[in-house]
Amino acid sequence: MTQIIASHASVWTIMLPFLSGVLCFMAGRRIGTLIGVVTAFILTILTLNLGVSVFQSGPSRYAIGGWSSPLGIDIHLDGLSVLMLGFTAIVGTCISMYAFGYFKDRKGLKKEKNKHYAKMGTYFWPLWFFAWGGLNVLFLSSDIFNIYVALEIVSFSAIALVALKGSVDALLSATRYFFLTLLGSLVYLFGVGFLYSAYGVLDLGLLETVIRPGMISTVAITLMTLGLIIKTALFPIHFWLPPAHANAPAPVSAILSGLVVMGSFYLLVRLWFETFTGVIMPVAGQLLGVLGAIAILGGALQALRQSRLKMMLAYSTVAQIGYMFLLFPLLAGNSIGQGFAWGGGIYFSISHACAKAAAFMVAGSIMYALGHDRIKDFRGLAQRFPIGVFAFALAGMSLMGLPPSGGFIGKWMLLKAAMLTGQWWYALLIVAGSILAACYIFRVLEITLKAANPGEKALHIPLRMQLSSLAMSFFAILLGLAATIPLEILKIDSPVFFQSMEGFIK
Amino acid sequence: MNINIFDLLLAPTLIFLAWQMLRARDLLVSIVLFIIFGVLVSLAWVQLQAPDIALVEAVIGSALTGALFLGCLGHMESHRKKIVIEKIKISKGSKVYDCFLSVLVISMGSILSWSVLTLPKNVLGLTDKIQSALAKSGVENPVTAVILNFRGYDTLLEMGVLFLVVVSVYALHAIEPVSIKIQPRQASRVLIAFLHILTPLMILVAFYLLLVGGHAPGGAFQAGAMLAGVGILMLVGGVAFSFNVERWVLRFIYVIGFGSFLLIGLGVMGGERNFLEYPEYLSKKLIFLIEFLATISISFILVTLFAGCSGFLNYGKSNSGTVRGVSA
Amino acid sequence: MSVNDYISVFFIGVGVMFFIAGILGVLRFPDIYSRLHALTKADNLGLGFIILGLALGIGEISMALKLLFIWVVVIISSATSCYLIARAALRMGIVPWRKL
Amino acid sequence: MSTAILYSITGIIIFTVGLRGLVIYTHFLRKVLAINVMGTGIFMFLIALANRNSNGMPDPIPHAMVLTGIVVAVSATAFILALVVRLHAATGHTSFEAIHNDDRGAKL
Repeated sequence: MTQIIASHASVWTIMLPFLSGVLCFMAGRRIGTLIGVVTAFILTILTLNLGVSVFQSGPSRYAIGGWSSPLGIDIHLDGLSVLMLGFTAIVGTCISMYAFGYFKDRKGLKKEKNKHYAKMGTYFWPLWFFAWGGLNVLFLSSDIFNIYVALEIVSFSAIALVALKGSVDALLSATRYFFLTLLGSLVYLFGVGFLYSAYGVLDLGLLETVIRPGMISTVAITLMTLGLIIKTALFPIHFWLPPAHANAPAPVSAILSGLVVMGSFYLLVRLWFETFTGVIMPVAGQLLGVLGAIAILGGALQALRQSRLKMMLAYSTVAQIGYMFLLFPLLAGNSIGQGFAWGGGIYFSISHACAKAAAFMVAGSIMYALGHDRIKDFRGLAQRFPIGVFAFALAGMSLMGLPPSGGFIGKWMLLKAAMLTGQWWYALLIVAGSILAACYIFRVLEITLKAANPGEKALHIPLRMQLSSLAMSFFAILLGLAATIPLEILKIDSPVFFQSMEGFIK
Repeated sequence: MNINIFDLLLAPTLIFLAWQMLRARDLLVSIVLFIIFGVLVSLAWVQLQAPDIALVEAVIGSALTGALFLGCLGHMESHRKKIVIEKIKISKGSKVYDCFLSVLVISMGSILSWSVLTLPKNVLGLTDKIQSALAKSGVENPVTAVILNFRGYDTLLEMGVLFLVVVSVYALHAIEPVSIKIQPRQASRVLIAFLHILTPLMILVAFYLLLVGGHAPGGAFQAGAMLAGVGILMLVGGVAFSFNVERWVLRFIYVIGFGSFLLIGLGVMGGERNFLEYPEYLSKKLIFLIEFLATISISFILVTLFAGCSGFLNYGKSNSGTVRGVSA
Repeated sequence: MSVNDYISVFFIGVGVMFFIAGILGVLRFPDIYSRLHALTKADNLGLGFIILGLALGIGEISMALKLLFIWVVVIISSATSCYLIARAALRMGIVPWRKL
Repeated sequence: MSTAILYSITGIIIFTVGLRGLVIYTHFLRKVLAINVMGTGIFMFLIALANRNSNGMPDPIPHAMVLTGIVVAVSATAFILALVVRLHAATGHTSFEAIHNDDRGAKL
């Protein structure tokens, strides 16, 4: 384990969101919005800086309170955590810019309705920054109980954001989300309890050294995995996700589908492939793979049946979560494909965050202007809202996995891993899922490309919203063009077997 | 440690209470059983040599949570103008489902229990390490040392959770003007007299708990919850006081606990000194300052949370009973 | 065991008797008002005896004062809550029981 | 059998009782009660096993964890109850089933 002391910059990336969340709450909407946008940019710069320093000097740890790990809590920085941190910052900045336009006073709206948006804007910023801060705590913490608290922060703020709209649908999906996510965290906490009573340490790095296969370890990892699966909304516990993601205001949908999902998935990956490597049985990985497979097909089929765009995107998230879980069976076997599986799974989750955030932003812009998101009424949208449809098409490319997008790289690596480990059925599944994804994306694009009815003018959407969704979708494509940089970062202190990937990266 | 007869009686009673609480026909009975359950659980904490947790359980886990439930139930019933008649219903309506679930849950419980029996008899733990580091922590009570120094980061985030929830409760009522309203009914004279005695007493007790936290069970959460109890009594009894979140003073009070902890943590950082690493000569004072400010925040936050789920937080049509601007 | 201990056990025993009587009253009395009556009176007295017994058993002035303080607070709060419950019951229209 | 084992198994049973209640009962308040019961079960498990040191000193780390857990639990309870109250005010119902059935009735 590396013992280089990290700079205080890592603390700032965690604490700055909380600090500005508090300031946003104190300052009210107008100043709060400004604080929010400025913080988002500062955070991006900070995390990029942190990424560079990790890239140059390798992984590091930071002892909070000066008590290092068994007694206190450590922050650890390695390739995976810095990558997650960085993409949260990039996606988060785009979402912040988008929200900057979204919650502004709107022309042509009734005064009351505008007041509603103003109130939503007031509370959006503190809640969003607490979610962001919670995610940063989660990515950097190396203490399993500290991670529990971080998970609770993320879920509470996510639930409050879902309920922000105040409509019955929003309240209902927030309540359902709440019960499930709380169940998930309690089950996770039980797993933490088992681990601590068996080994007497909470630090991930120390646990890795003392953990032994056996009844207790199996029970603990099973409980923690169950809890995190509930939180990530893998099939069969996915039913809460679509209403929650679809009924929220657009920036919130982007946060949930893009970032919050990534948080619990990240933790699961870290637990499975760093801490519990010796404990996990291959059959468990296969089980998660089967669930993922059902999620891919079921989610995509459900997405095809939806008549509302946001609902369709939410079901698409269910399917894409399935792809992320293919990482587990592909990695469980000990062979040459593991590097591809590891890289592919992580890469897929990152590019999904970018693409899905972009798609939800466009869907939100359309709702903003049209007041609805019924797909069948999208006729002529390509003429009336060209930037949005273009951004949606780019994001769609990544969701389908067309080259040269980030989604393509992720899927390609997973495919390669499936072939190399001899599990060809997963390769078939990946292809089938992509075809289904193409169906639901092209269904939307086809309608928007039809000629507009005469007399319909261009949509009036604030430029900030248009540009931020466009930037987000460019990122989703850029991830495909410049795949080496994220993969190189991922390699730093990576737990698995990157040697086999050397050739691919170069 | 050997088992005694008290434990053998208490443990099954707790299980029985939990079971009865969830299946009681009347929700009010369920909630009362929940409060009793909480009190008995705090007895179990005493048996398990955890007086700190016994205090918190009695004050927060049982009393305050019970008040939240009672407030919520009472509000929902009054809101409907008729008592909510609620039958115990099984979700999917079938006995088969219940049986299946019970089998699942029982097998889960047995696997977990069985694995407890395989636990090593005597675990390393961190007791010795904590004892040796205690001198440097600025407090003598090991639990307080863990909470505010060794694992102060957790506690900081926990204050963050409390603050976050108060923001969320306000956000739930975001569409309408928000302020805490008092019940239009007249306060009882006896209750007011009681509050006249109780309020100074509780402030005294809270302060005692705060001070004693350094070397004996007690601390900010217990003290804050004590003060919150007085606030809740005032609210329920109809004593005139009201909050208005539009005023910055109230928002500042919500923020001060979490905010000051955060700023102190960042303030001591620099050079060789890490985040939340208090200088040794200052650590006692800084910990007390953090706890003191946290107590104030916690008490107001808890009262607001109670108000939020028992209808004292104003929402819907603006109520004529609302008193605005009377300072808290 | 010293004489002091015997006295202390005796007082605690008396207190427990009062508690038992109070519980019997709650279970057997006919209406809410008489039950409240049984509960507050018997329990306050019972608690008083138990605290007296404990104070004698400990034999420390500061502890005894703390115990006394607990008793006073319990008496005040039980009087108040008993009054509030009775008032709520009256307002709900529950008529006090009378012997037929 | 020692006190630690007794209470840790009691904690597990309380957790499972709560889990069953959470799934099976429909009323929101009962579900929230069940979540609190589950939490208490976990806390009891942690504290019980913190108490099995041979030197008789309980381990303070689980105590701190449980203190944090109790505060998080009360925050969660307050939050969900506020949600439930709002939902009740908007729909007049107190369970997913009732709201769902009502919805269908309105559409027909």
